[in-house]
Amino acid sequence: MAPTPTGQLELYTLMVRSRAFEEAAIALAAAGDIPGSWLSGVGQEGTLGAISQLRPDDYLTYTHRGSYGFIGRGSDPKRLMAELLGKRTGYSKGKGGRHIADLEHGILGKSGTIGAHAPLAIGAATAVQIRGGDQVVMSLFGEGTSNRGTTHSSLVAASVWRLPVVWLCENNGYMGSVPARAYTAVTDIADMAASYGMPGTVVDGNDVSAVHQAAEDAIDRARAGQGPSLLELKTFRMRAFGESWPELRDPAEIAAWQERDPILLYQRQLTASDRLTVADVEAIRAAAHAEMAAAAEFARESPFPDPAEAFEDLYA
Amino acid sequence: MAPTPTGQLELYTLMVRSRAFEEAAIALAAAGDIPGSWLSGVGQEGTLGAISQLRPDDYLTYTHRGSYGFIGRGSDPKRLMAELLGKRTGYSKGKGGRHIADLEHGILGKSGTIGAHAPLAIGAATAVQIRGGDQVVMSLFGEGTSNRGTTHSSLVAASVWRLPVVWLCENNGYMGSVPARAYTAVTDIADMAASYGMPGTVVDGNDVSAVHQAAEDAIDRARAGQGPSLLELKTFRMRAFGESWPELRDPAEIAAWQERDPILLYQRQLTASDRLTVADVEAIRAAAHAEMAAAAEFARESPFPDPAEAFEDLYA
Amino acid sequence: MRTLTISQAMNEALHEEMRRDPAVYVVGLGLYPSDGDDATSGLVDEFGERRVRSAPNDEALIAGSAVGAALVGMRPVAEFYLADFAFNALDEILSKAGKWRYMHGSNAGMKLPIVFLQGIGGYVGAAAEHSQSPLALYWHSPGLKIVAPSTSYDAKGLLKTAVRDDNPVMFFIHKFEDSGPVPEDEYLIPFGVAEIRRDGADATVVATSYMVTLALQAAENLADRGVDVEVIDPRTLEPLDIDTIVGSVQKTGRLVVVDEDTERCGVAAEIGAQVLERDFAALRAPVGRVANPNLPVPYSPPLEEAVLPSVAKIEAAILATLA
Amino acid sequence: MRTLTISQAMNEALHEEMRRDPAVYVVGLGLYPSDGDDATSGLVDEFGERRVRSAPNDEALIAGSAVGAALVGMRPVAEFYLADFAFNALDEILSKAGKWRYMHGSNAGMKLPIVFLQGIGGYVGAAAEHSQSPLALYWHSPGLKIVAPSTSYDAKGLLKTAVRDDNPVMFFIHKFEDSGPVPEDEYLIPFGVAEIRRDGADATVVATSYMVTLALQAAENLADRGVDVEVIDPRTLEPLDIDTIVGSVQKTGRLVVVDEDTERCGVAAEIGAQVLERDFAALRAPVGRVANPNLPVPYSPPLEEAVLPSVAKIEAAILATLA
Ligand SMILES: Cc1ncc(C[n+]2csc(CCOP(=O)(O)OP(=O)(O)O)c2C)c(N)n1
Ligand SMILES: Cc1ncc(C[n+]2csc(CCOP(=O)(O)OP(=O)(O)O)c2C)c(N)n1
Ligand SMILES: [Mg+2]
Ligand SMILES: [Mg+2]
Repeated sequence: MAPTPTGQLELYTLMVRSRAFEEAAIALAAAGDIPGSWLSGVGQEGTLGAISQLRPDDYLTYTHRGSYGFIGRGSDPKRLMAELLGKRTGYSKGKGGRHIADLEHGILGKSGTIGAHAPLAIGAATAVQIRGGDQVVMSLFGEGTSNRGTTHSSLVAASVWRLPVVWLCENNGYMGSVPARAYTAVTDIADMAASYGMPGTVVDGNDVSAVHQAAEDAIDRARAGQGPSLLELKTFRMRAFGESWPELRDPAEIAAWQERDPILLYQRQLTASDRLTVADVEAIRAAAHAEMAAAAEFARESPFPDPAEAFEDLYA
Repeated sequence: MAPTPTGQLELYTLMVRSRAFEEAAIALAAAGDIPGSWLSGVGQEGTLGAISQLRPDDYLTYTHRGSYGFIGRGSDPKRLMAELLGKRTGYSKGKGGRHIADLEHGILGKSGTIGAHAPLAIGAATAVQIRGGDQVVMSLFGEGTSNRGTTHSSLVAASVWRLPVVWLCENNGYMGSVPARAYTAVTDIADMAASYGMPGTVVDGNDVSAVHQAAEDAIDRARAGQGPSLLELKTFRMRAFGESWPELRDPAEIAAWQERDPILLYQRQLTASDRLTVADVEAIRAAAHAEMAAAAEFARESPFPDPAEAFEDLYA
Repeated sequence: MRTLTISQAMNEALHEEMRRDPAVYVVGLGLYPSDGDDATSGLVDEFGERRVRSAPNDEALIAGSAVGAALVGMRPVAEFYLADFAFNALDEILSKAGKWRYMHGSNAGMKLPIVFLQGIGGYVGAAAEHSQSPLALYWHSPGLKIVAPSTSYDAKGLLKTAVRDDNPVMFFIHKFEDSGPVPEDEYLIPFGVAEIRRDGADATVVATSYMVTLALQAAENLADRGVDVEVIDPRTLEPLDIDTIVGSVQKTGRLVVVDEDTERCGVAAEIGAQVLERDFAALRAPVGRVANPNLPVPYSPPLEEAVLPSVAKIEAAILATLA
Repeated sequence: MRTLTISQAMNEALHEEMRRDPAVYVVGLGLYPSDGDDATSGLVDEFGERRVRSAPNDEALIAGSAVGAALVGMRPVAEFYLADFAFNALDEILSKAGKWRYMHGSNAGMKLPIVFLQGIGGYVGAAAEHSQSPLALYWHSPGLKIVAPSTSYDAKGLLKTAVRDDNPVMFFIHKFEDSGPVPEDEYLIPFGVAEIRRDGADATVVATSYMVTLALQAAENLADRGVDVEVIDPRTLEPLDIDTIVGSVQKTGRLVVVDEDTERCGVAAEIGAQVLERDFAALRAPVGRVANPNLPVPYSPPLEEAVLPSVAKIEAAILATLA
């Protein structure tokens, strides 16, 4: 089912806000304000069609890339940005950098090793099942990460234990600058679902309405106790692997995907159906940029942690 | 293609010799002569239909279970048995116990952790490919081990690198005493092949002729540079998980499989087609038992290593 | 008082804790149906397959799932059978369980109450990949508590504490399991409190797990020869009761540490360093390290004996500190 | 003489060794196309995709495949980018590479000529899971050689030796890479030979990799204050040139070990223990351990500085041994 008109505006706004966050983070990285680095998610905001449908008490496991998971769940951009700058006001009090958890919004943390999130998702789903709840766990991974052993064993466990997991593979066609054909055995990661006896669906990841539709089915299924599904979102990352990495992909390929920018596509859909006016677009964008500028400002002005704080937080 | 008449007799003889080795090892274990333990392969000798077709210069990676891989490749039963008894004359000079390598026969070693053989097979196949040879790597794993992440990533690598590997899953329906439905997402492990874009075939693992046929195709394919295949041999282990473990499976199920003993089935096929007489059967069995009794005797009479030898063999 | 094996004592602890707290569950291999009289036997009958979860065979999955469940409020007990197998889960244990709370700034009060149960030890002809005792590997890494009981009494009381601890706990049980008295009444044993297993004036021996049994035997043998050995069992390495150890060394002037793990960068080197940092003058001889001389554990009995600590080697090391 | 970065020096070593021996090949992540000026840049252009193999992203696969290839006569160089990621391959590295030869009794002359290349180190805001320096983890485990060069010259000569060694070698390169002179002519540097980076009479500092740079700076600073520090770079921990270290300590009576890894069961504890075992009388003060105080590496610069070794901390530790 398509989102309600309000829902459509909200989804569009989330996408624009995520993009604005990315742009602010990219600018901070370029200015040398981020001690580590930022792995941008620009171009992959179509995934919000899935994430935005989670209930507040659902869980999300997130990858190394982008901010839309956090924005989509309602995390505070100020605290996100402060963390990137290593400030005490950040989600990890400056200890994690881009490795951020927001447990209040059910985001379990960001791993430094790819593929480590999948078993975490199994654990959260196990908890739901033991407690007899109807929460859903959404778990993101890249097509490169589909090769990790943990992805495999977690998909097995989700299936044999019939866990409420929605697996979301964001296939952006590259691992670093290596094209997917060099490391994936199948063209469609969704085909892997056959190994696990779960439904596998290929979705145009840049068409947020299509993502919304496919995710709705998978979420319903999981919530109803009918087990896991695998959705593959075909998408593209518009920035280099990370902000401090060179871009080595073909500029023509990048330009072609520019035409399929998920925000642009949705904007066209919504303006065509009169859900959105040019003025709306402008207002939403302006508000988002103001919000993220304020977040950057907050981050910049926040204090660094005191060295003594390094000795806190190891044990509960 | 079925083996030649001589080939059939040879294959049958290998099966009987493997079984005789197992029985001798089981007796030694019962007598307390084996310091560690023995994980018997009785009932799974049908796999010899595949192993026996390897060329002397091919490679095999082996699991934790049974002796037929070694017997099938031409390893020396005396040295195998001596190793089980921790004797200096063993394949590992008493250092490994049931963890045995026989590099002269292309057997790369036995791992203490299940699933670790699959990447080894990738490495051996990589070597073949780099050298431009036409050797084949056969790699065994149990259906329980199909869940290990290393199995997955190795099957991916075999596929994307188009390596000459024949994957052989011996599906004996149990991991310890846990039935497969508790840990495998699919009924047929061969279905996993879809995830890797390689052929996957289910074979009656106790019908050695069927195994022979299916393996021949897979070996030919690998040798011709057409890439890996996955064969699933449905079989059953007739002994408990290990000789020092209790048997917790249903006796009725065990009894039913007794009727499908791979040696018995092949014997019936061969006697029906007059390849084998009752006298042959007796002679082959007697020779095998004499051979393995001599191996056990050799092992028992061999000296233990000197304590000082513990300090050798770490570095080359 | 009744006598229980360490496994039986642990089994009782798990039953009690699972009854007490519905957030406690067990996940691992070979739990269902139980293969014998071990720490997890019978749990599935009482608590069902959801809370006693036999997993697909991938240790990274088991460990990582425990972390995920702990993050949302559960108290998993992850069972690996042997510590050797947990090597497949070291990213999950070292970098997820051990560091997740810290690296996320203890976000929203993040807790990681996980018990990682593992078998350790040699002496049974299990060879290189089924005989390891990797205590130092985990002690070296931040964020993990380390428990290695030597008696049934301690195993029960420490396991109950481990289940209630809000941090990841590596809980090591030796294959060579002792039996001992265990009271019927509930009790817990706090982490970080060493037990002096034998008083002595001439030399201090520190040992955990099965090494305590060997050390006590060595002490008895030396007593016959007029050497009076104190044997200290720290019970937990993290936290470590270094005060008790230093106090003893200040009395005896001699220290021998027995550790089944490989010697290099091991438990003995660390305890020796800490003692010297606390009181450089206390030691009158170098620390005796009785440990595996940096070899994989071999299979054959005479080789295994050559590599692993023994009563004779402990005696020799004690005498060397007195020479 | 021309000046090269450590990566450039290693790159040259790999080119030379791959030309010399067709059994040498490279497997890892992000090798093709190269992402920049690193140790593996350009190799694929000269040697092709079969010998410069960009792998599916699974470190256990990469490490295990290197073991398999080595068993059949190849000489793999397995590249992990960061040591942190290799935690996913610890069963393969510790229990296959490290123990396979021993546990199989060196069957048929089994050799395991593998180089495991890994980046280590902090100081760049990379946080807990991208900043580790797990030298002690590997040194603790049997069967692995450990190399951690501090200069471009050493990096090239040691890498060539590593490729030709018939055993698994853990080769660690710090993120903070130095440049230095590298001769055009071929040379190799043997394992187990320490380099005295600075002569001194008052205290001995042992350091590897980037810690050597910090230690030399500390020594210079203290020289201004009349303290004469000797700085020893063992270059390889396994094998360790303990003779040179003991000789120096016998002269100075003081020892400080600098190690970026966590302190507990670390390199400093081990070197301290070995020195005391060799000559209990040589030390006039406890061994100074400058290491990570058992914390994950935090992200924010002031926190990272609080946790990792620094010039100031090394100076303080040296002065403490002289107090
Ligand atoms: C275990 C591990 N290996 C390698 C890396 C380095 N790394 C970070 S992101 C990445 C690429 C992952 O590709 P993919 O899953 O397709 O995600 P994408 O970057 O395309 O979003 C790699 C190799 C890592 N972080 N962890
Ligand atoms: C990594 C690892 N985990 C657990 C074990 C213990 N273990 C040995 S064999 C085995 C069962 C494997 O099942 P399967 O692959 O079906 O082989 P089968 O025993 O049925 O022949 C297990 C769990 C191990 N050896 N290694
Ligand atoms: Mg990708
Ligand atoms: Mg099985």
